[in-house]
Amino acid sequence: MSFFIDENTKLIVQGITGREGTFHTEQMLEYGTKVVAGVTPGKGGGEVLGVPVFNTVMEAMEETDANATLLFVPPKFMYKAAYEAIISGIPLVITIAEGVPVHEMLKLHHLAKEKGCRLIGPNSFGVISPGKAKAGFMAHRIFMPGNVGIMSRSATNCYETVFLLKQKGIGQSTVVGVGGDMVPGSTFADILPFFENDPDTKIIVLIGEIGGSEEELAAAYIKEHITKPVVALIAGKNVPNDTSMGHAGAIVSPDGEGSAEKKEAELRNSGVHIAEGTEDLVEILADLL
Amino acid sequence: MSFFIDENTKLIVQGITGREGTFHTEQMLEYGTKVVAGVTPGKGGGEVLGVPVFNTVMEAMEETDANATLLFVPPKFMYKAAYEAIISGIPLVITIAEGVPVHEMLKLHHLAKEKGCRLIGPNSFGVISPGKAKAGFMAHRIFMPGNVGIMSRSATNCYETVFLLKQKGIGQSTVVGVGGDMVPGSTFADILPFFENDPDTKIIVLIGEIGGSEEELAAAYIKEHITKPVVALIAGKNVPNDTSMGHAGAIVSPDGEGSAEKKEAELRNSGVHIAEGTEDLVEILADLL
Amino acid sequence: MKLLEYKAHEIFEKYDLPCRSGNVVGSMEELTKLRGKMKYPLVLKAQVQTGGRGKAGGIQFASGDSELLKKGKAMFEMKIKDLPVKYIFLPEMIELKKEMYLSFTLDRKHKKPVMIFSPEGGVEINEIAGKHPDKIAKVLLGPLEPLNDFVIQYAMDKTGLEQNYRSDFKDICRKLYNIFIDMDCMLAEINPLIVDDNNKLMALDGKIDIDDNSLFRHDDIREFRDDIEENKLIPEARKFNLLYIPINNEGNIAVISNGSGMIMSSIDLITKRGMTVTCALDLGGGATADRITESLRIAASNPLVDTIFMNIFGGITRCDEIARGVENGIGLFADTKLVIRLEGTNKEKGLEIIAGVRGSIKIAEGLKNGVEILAQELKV
Amino acid sequence: MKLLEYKAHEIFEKYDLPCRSGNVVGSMEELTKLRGKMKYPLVLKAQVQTGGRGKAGGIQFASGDSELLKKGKAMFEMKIKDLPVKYIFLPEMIELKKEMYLSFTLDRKHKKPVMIFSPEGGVEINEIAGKHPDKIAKVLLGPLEPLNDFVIQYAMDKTGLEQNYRSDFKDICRKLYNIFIDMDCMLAEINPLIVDDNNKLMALDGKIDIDDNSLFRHDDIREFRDDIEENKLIPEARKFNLLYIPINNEGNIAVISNGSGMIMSSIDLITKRGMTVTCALDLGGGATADRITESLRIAASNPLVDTIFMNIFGGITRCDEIARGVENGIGLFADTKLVIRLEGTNKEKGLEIIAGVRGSIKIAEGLKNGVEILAQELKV
Repeated sequence: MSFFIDENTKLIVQGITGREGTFHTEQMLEYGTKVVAGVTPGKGGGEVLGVPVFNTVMEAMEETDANATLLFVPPKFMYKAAYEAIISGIPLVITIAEGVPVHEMLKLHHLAKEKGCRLIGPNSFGVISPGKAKAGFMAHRIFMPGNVGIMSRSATNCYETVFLLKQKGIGQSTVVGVGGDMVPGSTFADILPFFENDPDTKIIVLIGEIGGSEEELAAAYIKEHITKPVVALIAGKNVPNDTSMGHAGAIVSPDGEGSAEKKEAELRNSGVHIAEGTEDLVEILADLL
Repeated sequence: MSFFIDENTKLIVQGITGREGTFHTEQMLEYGTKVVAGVTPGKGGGEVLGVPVFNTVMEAMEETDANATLLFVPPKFMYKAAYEAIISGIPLVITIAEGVPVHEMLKLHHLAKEKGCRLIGPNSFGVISPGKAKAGFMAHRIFMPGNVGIMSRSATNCYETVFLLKQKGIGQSTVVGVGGDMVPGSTFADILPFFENDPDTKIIVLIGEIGGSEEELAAAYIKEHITKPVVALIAGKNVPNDTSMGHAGAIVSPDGEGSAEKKEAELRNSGVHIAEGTEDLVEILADLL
Repeated sequence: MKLLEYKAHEIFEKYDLPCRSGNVVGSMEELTKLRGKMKYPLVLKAQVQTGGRGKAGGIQFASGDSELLKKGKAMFEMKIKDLPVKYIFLPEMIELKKEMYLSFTLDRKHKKPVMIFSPEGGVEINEIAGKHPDKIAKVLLGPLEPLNDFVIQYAMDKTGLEQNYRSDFKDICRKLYNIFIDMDCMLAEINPLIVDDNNKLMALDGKIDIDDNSLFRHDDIREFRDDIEENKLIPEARKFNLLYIPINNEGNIAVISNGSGMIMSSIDLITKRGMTVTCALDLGGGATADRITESLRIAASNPLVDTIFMNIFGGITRCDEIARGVENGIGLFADTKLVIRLEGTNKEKGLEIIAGVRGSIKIAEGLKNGVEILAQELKV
Repeated sequence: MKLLEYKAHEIFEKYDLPCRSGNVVGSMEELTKLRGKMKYPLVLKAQVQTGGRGKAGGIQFASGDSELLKKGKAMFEMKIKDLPVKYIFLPEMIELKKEMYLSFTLDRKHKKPVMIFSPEGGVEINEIAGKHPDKIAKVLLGPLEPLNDFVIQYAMDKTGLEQNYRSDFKDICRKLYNIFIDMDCMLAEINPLIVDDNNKLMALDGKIDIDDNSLFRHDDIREFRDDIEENKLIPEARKFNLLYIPINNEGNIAVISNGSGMIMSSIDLITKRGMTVTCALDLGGGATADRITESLRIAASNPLVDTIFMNIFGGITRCDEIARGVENGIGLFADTKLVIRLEGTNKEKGLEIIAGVRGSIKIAEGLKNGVEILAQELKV
């Protein structure tokens, strides 16, 4: 029983009829994820890979008892699709789209909180609990079951870490793509309590990057509430200030707000182990286990 | 330490400059309630009974650390005032106004829940924890400290009960006016857990009436979660169906929904003692104590 | 405030919601003026605030002027469940292919608006729910959100509404919802929502019930309320900020009290003791001498009332003020028995004043005792 | 996307927000045409996407046509922090009684918009906060709520704004907020917000920064972006759905990778090893042969670049596809050294293809090893 998704999760794929949606639905089905419904407005009544397609999330939930949804919806339409999912009362929404307008994400972040919905992403690779289920587009072959819980703003740094872990025979309990956009639906601090309470997780990995203050907020939360060891990597420490990286969220203000130095200092101050890079991260993890 | 208000509560009175607002502020100050601020848009900068008046709830909170607000605002303007209070982030809002449009109350009911605000009323006499503080217009002289917790849709039936209790020397921990309008900010079921967890409360009194389904929802909650004895009175059992009483909420549908029979049956089924009238209620209470 | 059918249609028209239009007449004079101007056949629909008018003869058809006048005259002379027919609505006859049901109302349990749709309509919604449970979509709506398109889509998919009606349906749905919100409705219902000869959707009959507490912002509805109110004691009481509540069409007792809860408690105990309350007056807050006098006068003016039970429990109300109100008004209800229960500041002084008032006044100590005295007085 | 001042003023005018108007010219030809048509004195303001133009001579005054043309010419020939002056904004001089500050921006920590107001303005907000901490109102706004009147009231009360400016201020506040929302702003700032001779409020200078991710719905801003973009590799890369990121004005390494996180990790390790990355290319998802070729070509076309580090970690990416891209493009970057780290499906097949490509290509096993090879190649 993992905390976000597992073998009992009944997943909707919004945008299932699109190229990406169909391809990754097939991947997820292969992995054993219970994809029970697709939603594409205007395509209701059809089927994709044997999965029934509905016009609305409400009908999909009612007909299939779905309890989570994954959005393969372009950034322009993400707001509308996520809004529908949240208002329809589904408890978990995972969004993939990269580059969602920030004002829309401000709204969704708070809407999800107020309606009691767990929103993951956007610009996330999804969530995977290896061996149980995956909801996202991550290359699941590099993941394996184990007791390391990972959450990451970056997909590639996360893959790299998981890949190196595999070479050492270390697996993961749950891996969450927090997403690289400026305003995530769920922050590190929002997700930490789940790892803390998860009996499958022995050690927590936080892969952050420059920009924003999520790592600082996580540090404050860790200090107060987390008893499990935490290892962190902050990417981008050598990127000049005010340089806009591919991740909308990875930008240090001209005044230095969002710098790696501050993040690392605060995490260290909360007892978190700081890694210099992915290979270093894996070394530290192996030592701790 | 009572749960909604006590001697440490710092209260704002919205509408303090009105006739009712000023009169009852004086009464509350006399009773020992810490009324720290008044709010009347356009009257900011002044004073009433030595209490500073502000234009906005935000400024009143910032200047006085107020943590609760009581609205002596006419029903037409109640929505606006309560909306401001909730959005400004105050954790407790008590509203007196009778006959607030029901669509406005639907909004406020959910807004308060989503923003984490405890909304009491409208059409409520307020809240009193005898000997500690009162926030409302109740005639406090008939109340006395004790261990009976009361919540009531009706002010007069509550007064009558408290008056009879006083004759028997029985006091109250906290008395909450749930309010007689159709949509209360907080329902019986919302308030029950506070009484259950309140060390000052030994026994809980629920004074309900015909209409709606709050008593049924309370019965369901009591069955699952309440260990303290509960005594209930349902007023209006001999009022014909579809007759609109003074309380907007006290109306049984033509199809019988909201009838006293159903409410009493469900409460009884949850182990609640049912009283026939206020005098009977007080007899049962005296026996239980 | 339940609107009459013709008033609901007026609102539909204002919102450009397709509906069956028709004239409304309030007198034979107005009806006579329509001679030669109507398209036949048409329907005469008695406008009364009660159900079941069909069985009572409140719906008739006319195929020409003379039939219209004859049936109209009979209808204006008719009473339906004791209510006179003040208005007749005269819509044209319409050929219909299908009857559906659509409404927005309040779900008190969830504190949310609810949209109810069924492509099977024409009868009461409970009946539809019994016969076609799979053909009803009932959706709770967020009071903080607009009517989202996906809600309408869900309702259509769920009930399998035919494709060619969907565009009309969406439009009508949005308009009815706007009425529901803008007009502070407790209920906004179209039943039947019909499909006509040309496959167009149209409201054939509508019910609108408006929240009484919102009438301060709906001037026209407030005027309409006063126009159709049959019980003159209600507006009379309203003038003094009193609430007059008719309880039973029989009985001989009026209850006066300062709060809805106490009125209900009084009725409960009186009824239990085998007596019948015919009406009640709620004084609300601030029971001044003047308002006490007016409430006694109004209660006594109901011809059924021979006994008034006045139950005043005022924490900070001054009992001498109440007593003064009784004293001042005694001439206005001299033939009516009065049982008074008084509680509040200056109680002794109040009782003293009342003791000096001539007339049949009995004093009770508490509610229970008050009901006992009533029973003695009425020899029950 | 930080707009130039004149563009921000255009938006203010569109929203009827009182602001100092003025012509904008993009060439001496346009400036010359204004001869005889201007009211003097006026200001020449160089339009560049950077701060500190005042010190760099980017703000000048002219009292007549000849001075305007002379100073305009000098300004068009000027570079401010390496940026050419493509436009000059020519507002009239204004007498002002008072300078204030107003902005709406994002608070990333709370994920809410924030309104910042101070009746002391004219300098940077941090400076105001230092000097007059009691004269700043900073209010977090609910993203799900409109700009409520009580928020504006609070800001005015809190900072003690004079009564006679309040009506203007409320209006400007609402308009600036509408711009902030409608235009998807990261920042909408008026500084200084001035009081003029007639006690009217007016935006003297404004900054607007628009969310890049929202440009799909702001056609005019997208065009403006392309117009003022100086680095031609950025729009060139955009054509192939690649993201070109200038990192340093010096250095000789280009990093190509398929994700922002991996690019940052690469830069981190390369920098730590004492080398300098001058630019990076983010391939995003779907690294096909064609896009690999284009990315190599674009990176090599930066004259500073002599070495490319390509770090591809694709869980399901096919390495033979990547290798094909390298093979096809080799002619386009023959003089540039290439270090490749490849991970993914068909890795062996990919390495085989690359082994067959002529040119200075080194293969790395993992990121750390890749950085080591880079250091060897560059003899660091």
